[in-house]
Amino acid sequence: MDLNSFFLMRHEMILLGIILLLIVAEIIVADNKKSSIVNLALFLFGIHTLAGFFPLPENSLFGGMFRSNNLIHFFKSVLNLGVFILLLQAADWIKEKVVRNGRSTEFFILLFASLLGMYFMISAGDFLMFYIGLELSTLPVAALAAFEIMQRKSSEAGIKLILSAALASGVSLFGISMLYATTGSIYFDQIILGLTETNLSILGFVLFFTGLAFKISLVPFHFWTADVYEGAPISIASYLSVISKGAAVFILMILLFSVLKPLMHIWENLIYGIALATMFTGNLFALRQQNMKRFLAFSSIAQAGFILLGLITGTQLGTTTVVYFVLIYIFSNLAAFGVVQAISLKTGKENMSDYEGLYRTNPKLSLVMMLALFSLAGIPPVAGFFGKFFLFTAAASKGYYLLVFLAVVNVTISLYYYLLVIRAIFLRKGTDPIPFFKNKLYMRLGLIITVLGILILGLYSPLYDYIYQLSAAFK
Amino acid sequence: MNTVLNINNLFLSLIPAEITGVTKMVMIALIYLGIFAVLGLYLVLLERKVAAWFQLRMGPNRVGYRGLLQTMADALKLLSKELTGTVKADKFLYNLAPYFVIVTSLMALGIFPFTKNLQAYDLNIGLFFLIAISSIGVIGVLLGGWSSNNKFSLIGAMRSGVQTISYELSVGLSLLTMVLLTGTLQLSEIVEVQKDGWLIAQGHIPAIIAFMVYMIAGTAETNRAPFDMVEAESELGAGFHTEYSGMKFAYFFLAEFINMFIIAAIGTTVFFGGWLSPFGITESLPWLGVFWFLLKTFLLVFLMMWFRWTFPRLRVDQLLTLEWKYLLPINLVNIVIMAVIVWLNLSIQF
Amino acid sequence: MIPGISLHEILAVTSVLFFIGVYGFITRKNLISVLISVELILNSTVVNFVVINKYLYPDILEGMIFAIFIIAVAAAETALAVAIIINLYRKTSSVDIKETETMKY
Amino acid sequence: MGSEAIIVFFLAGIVLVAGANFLSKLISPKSDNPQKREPYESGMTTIGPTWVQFKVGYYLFAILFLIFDVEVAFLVPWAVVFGKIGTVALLEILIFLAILGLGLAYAWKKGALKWE
Amino acid sequence: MDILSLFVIVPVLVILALVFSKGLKQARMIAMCGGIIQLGMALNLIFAYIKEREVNKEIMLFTRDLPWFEQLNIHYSIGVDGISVALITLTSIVVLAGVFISWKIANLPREFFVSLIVLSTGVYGFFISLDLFTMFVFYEIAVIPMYLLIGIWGSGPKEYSAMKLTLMLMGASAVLLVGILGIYFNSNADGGALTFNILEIAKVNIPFEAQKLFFPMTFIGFAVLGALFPFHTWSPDGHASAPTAVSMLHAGVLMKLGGYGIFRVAMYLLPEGALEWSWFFIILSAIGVIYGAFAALRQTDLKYINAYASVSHLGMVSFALLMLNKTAWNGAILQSLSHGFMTALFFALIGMIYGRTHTRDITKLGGLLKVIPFISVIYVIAGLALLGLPGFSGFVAEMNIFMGAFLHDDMFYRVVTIVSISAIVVTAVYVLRVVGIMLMGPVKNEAYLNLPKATWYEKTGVLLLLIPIIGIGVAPLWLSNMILESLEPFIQGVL
Repeated sequence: MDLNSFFLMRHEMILLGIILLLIVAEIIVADNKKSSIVNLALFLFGIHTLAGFFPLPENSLFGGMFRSNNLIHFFKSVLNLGVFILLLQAADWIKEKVVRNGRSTEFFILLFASLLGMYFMISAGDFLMFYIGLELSTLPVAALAAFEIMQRKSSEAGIKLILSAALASGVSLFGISMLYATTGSIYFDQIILGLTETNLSILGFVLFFTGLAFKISLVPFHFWTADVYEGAPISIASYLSVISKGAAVFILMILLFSVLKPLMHIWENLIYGIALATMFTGNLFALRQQNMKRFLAFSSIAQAGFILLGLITGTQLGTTTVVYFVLIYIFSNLAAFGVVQAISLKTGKENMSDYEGLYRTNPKLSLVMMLALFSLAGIPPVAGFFGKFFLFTAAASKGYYLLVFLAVVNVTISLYYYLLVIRAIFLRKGTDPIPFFKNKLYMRLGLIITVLGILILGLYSPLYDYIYQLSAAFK
Repeated sequence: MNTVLNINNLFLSLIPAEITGVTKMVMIALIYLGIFAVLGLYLVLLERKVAAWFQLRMGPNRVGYRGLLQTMADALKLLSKELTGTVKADKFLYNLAPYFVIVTSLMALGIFPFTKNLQAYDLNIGLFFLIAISSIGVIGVLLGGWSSNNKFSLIGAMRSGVQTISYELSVGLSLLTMVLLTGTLQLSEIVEVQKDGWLIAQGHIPAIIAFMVYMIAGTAETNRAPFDMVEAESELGAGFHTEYSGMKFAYFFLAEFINMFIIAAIGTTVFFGGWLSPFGITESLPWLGVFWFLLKTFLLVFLMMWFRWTFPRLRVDQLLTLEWKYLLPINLVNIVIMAVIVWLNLSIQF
Repeated sequence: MIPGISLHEILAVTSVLFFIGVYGFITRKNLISVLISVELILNSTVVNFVVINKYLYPDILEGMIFAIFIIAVAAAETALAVAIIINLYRKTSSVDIKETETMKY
Repeated sequence: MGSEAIIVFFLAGIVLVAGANFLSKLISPKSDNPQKREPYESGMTTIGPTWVQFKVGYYLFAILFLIFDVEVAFLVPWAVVFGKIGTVALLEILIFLAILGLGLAYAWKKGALKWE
Repeated sequence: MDILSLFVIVPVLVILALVFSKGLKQARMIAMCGGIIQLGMALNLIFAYIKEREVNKEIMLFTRDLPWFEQLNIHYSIGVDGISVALITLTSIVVLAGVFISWKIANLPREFFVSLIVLSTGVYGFFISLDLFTMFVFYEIAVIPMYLLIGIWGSGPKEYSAMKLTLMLMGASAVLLVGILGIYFNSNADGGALTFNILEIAKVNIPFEAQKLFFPMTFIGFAVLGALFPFHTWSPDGHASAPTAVSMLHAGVLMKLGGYGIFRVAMYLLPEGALEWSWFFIILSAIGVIYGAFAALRQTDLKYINAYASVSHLGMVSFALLMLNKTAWNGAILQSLSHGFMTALFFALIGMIYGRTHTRDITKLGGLLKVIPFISVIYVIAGLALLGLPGFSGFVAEMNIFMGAFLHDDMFYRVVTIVSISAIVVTAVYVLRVVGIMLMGPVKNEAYLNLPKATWYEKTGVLLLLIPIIGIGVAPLWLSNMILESLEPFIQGVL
């Protein structure tokens, strides 16, 4: 451990420092001044986000357990940005609802701890670090899902999340133990050398895959998703669908493209099937949802299916498109959740029918929602279109035209239910529309950033090229 | 030493080679059962005697010479008592509970080095094993209390649970403090390290703190007064074993005393050099190690009895406060101090 | 390494344990039982790691270390799960799994 | 004697309990009446169910224990090899214990250690 | 600033101006100014094009190429030939007319004009794109505002129609996307780099197998927008529910995207695939022509009549395109233009009639010629143009189409051509039927006697559309020449 390696873990170190600082703050700050901690946390995390963008050397630590390169740094910064937006959107909720219960700091501590877990997960150089990261990123979220202790739904969400997470990680570990048995190591570098296609290694891979499939909520490991999203506080649903999923996709991609490359034509087929199942299930179930959170849950399941189209390639193009899509997806979904949160905070309404006539009372929010949904659906000129198009390009580059076709059919299906929301907001007048309200500064800031992201990310192409250069690490 | 080996060889020569292993095992099991029974019975007697001594009484003095056979008689009495139990109890768990307490204490007892090489099994993670196995006993208590379907039992069992697990932390941490000095978990090696001075002397101040914490926590872990909220005769009837009678009660009773012995024995092994004689005076006679070991252990046992008849019972909140707000932080700091001492090589070697 | 017991036998046991866990997870009606089933799964993997390490690759203790971490994480998981179950119990006075079905489809 | 000693002691314990139970069954008297089978409650008839809801404090301490006990489990290997590693181990454990201590302080502040 | 990018930039500026406008008056003034500027730009483009064409013999003029996503070789690449110029002009005229027709829009006027102009941006962008990706982007931009336009300002079962329209068109783009990606990943068949650029792909000999696979996808993808027979069902419902200006823009312009796309992408880039599949799509188109005409005959709702007429006429466009010869193609382009103007005019008139009588059912209307003479006269003129009376644009277009179609000496082609021509008769029947029932005869409803006369803005809008119809009909040659010149590269490439 010298200074250099300390820098290599800059993201982790700073975030850990923030967490500890917040715990200290929680201990020493008097109860009636707790709301200042919200500002403190936002401030600290904002600095952390900015600091994350500075370039770092590429290297590995702890004998290869922790490794880092520019793509990983970039992705951590992306996650930071996402969390920062999320915090901005959550700040009002925390100030109005949580501080009173005296648990505002815990929200930040748990959230940051989970983020820390994701850092470790995506920086993992061996399965141990990966596993610890995975769990560290899941467990605090389960606590957060059960955060509204006075509501039964919240507890249910928490228990569902943690039990399914535990099952998935258990199954995944069993798979890892098989991979360990075949290759004799848990280090990625060693595993690449030793991995061959044997029955044991294939079984191990498939079992291992479930763990991440759970986190990305791929079919058939998606059962928890909708319930947890519905029961959990909106910020957490948003966190699960955006940050958590993004990080899991990223590490899955790294693993598939580097460590598990020898098993490529096993996982190609696996992902092909799962991608189809996920897209269709997510979309078809989303059709009938009335609750906005559940709606977005199934929509995010479907989006995960689309992401797999980029994963199936195993090429640099695939890496780029996946990272690019996830980046866009973060902004789009955060915008959608942000609007849901703003409305829920002010009125407590979460159903699609409550949104009827929203445009006439709250045009700005409605437009944000429209942009977000169009971005999710993949309608130009907003960013989502570009993300999806490139994913399809990636899949087509390997000749999966049928898959691309079915995926685009799914885009059409998804457009249907996104339009249902648009219909409620714009087309309907509504018997009891949500009255006009003004958002507070943080929420507005959070929404503005997402809207800027949605509008700019797609059209601004140097970003794509930048990611492409970074992706050279995982060809 | 040689004597022990010779005895061993003598046994081995008496029996056919092909059944050596099994026979040996049975022999050992029998020996330990014997030790177990004798220890259990006479620790009870010792307790009563000590109590009497503190209270300026005679104590048991009718059965046998100065009451030496008193506990034998008690045991017989318990054996011949009717086994009652409520219909509402969860029968399976109710009957299972005694097994837990007895088996764990027997297993813990099994790995002590009474003297050099006189040890049933020299486990390389001995200390760890001891900490682990001693915490299983609480499951028996919990099961017994819960399955009895009796409010007193339930409250007693819950108290026992919270108390045992709390103090287990301190036991573990204070022993780990000493592991820093020894660098091994194997009991025999821990003792060997102390050839240069018992650990309580080697580690001077932190070791003394660790020992004090250990004794307090150990006493609490065995649910003995002043930490006997579990039984708390005056408030809970008899606590978790209210519904147990006859032999079934005796198991809990027995296990409690054996556990006391085990705690003392661990203390002896880790802090006071196990079988080693003070200043190496009897090093030429290894088998005297048994004597030294037992002497030290019984001194510690006496210490624990002394506690019992000196301190008043704590309330639950006091008990938990003591552990979580005093012992645990002290322990955490202590372990760091000890680490610094080891790092700076400040430990005292004779 | 235990003489007389081969790797395959132990792995068979852990596999059985694993599937008992999965089966329990699916069929049990009590949240605590479900939690215990999960612990079974985790424990089977712990044994797997230790045994594979010991039998196949005894030189480097990767599997052992992994096992320790699994235990630690499992403990955290259990602590959290129990906490949430208690909270749920306060609402519903039951730890039955069907109490968690207010949200469906 | 190898590791089978553990099994031997385990079996011995079982034999002891089972044997004594058996012996006791043989020689103990048997009589029955309904009162005898009631749970003991200082001579009163029991009121209400016995398996009642508990103070959450017990679970709180159980969870605290779980966390700290696992930390102890991590300290064990560290303590064993501390002498051989030295400075780095000291630094790392300082960080480890600092975080652990912070956790304890947090629990303290939050009133988790208070028995009401 | 280059002359073509302005067609994207100006609408965007207009949208920005609209966002900050307040009330109906400001909004429609801004929209009108924007429309007039665009019309000016379009006319300017025609003259500039003709001037440039004399000296420059490139396939595309005014080209501009900016790298966008360099990694995937995606460029913002624009340029026009005679066909695009004509269609751009069509668009600008219809948009301006649409603004006039929507002069009194009451409900959320600002949003209405914004959506309308977003739509027109997509159309302009589509016509000027030379890059498949850019083209696809603009295509989708053009499709989506339809949902809001129909859903918010429409009438009847508007939510259903809007949803159906949007989903069918998006479904079509699903097929199209696969086709485009297929073309893209085969564009390195000659060893070059992968590219989306149409001109460069045209030089590549895409393998026959790929052409065979991707031609139908690309074709169907565009043809759905062009209301190809089995995929036309969105169009009558959509048109019927849409507000007037949207129907105009949609039938007049947006549906032309389909024909244009078929021509520029499917046939130009995949000629062998086109040859292979032409028989199949010719049959579909011919059915569409006949079916549309007969369906129009059966309807009593004015908008449905017109919508089915569109199906029939656009069927003729794709029919002509598939005939694969110069004359037929020329006719197809002319038909696109003429149908664009005519159908926009029709919808405008229907909108006016509906706005006055509040019904579109021809059986309830009658004798309108007496009460609203201006509108009725224009309706008659438009009807005559639609049935292909010489002197109007429809005649020129259909003449060219059937001439070209009959040039084939293959039996199959002749048979389908004859069958399709019979649709002209049916067209005459349904046009005259409407005129007879609705305009002639006694006034059926007392209330209709007091119908207001056409206002100045309505007249302006109608005349804007009428002038080109007559213009093309009377002097088709300059337009034909412009188109025929531009057809040269296609003829070289495809035939």
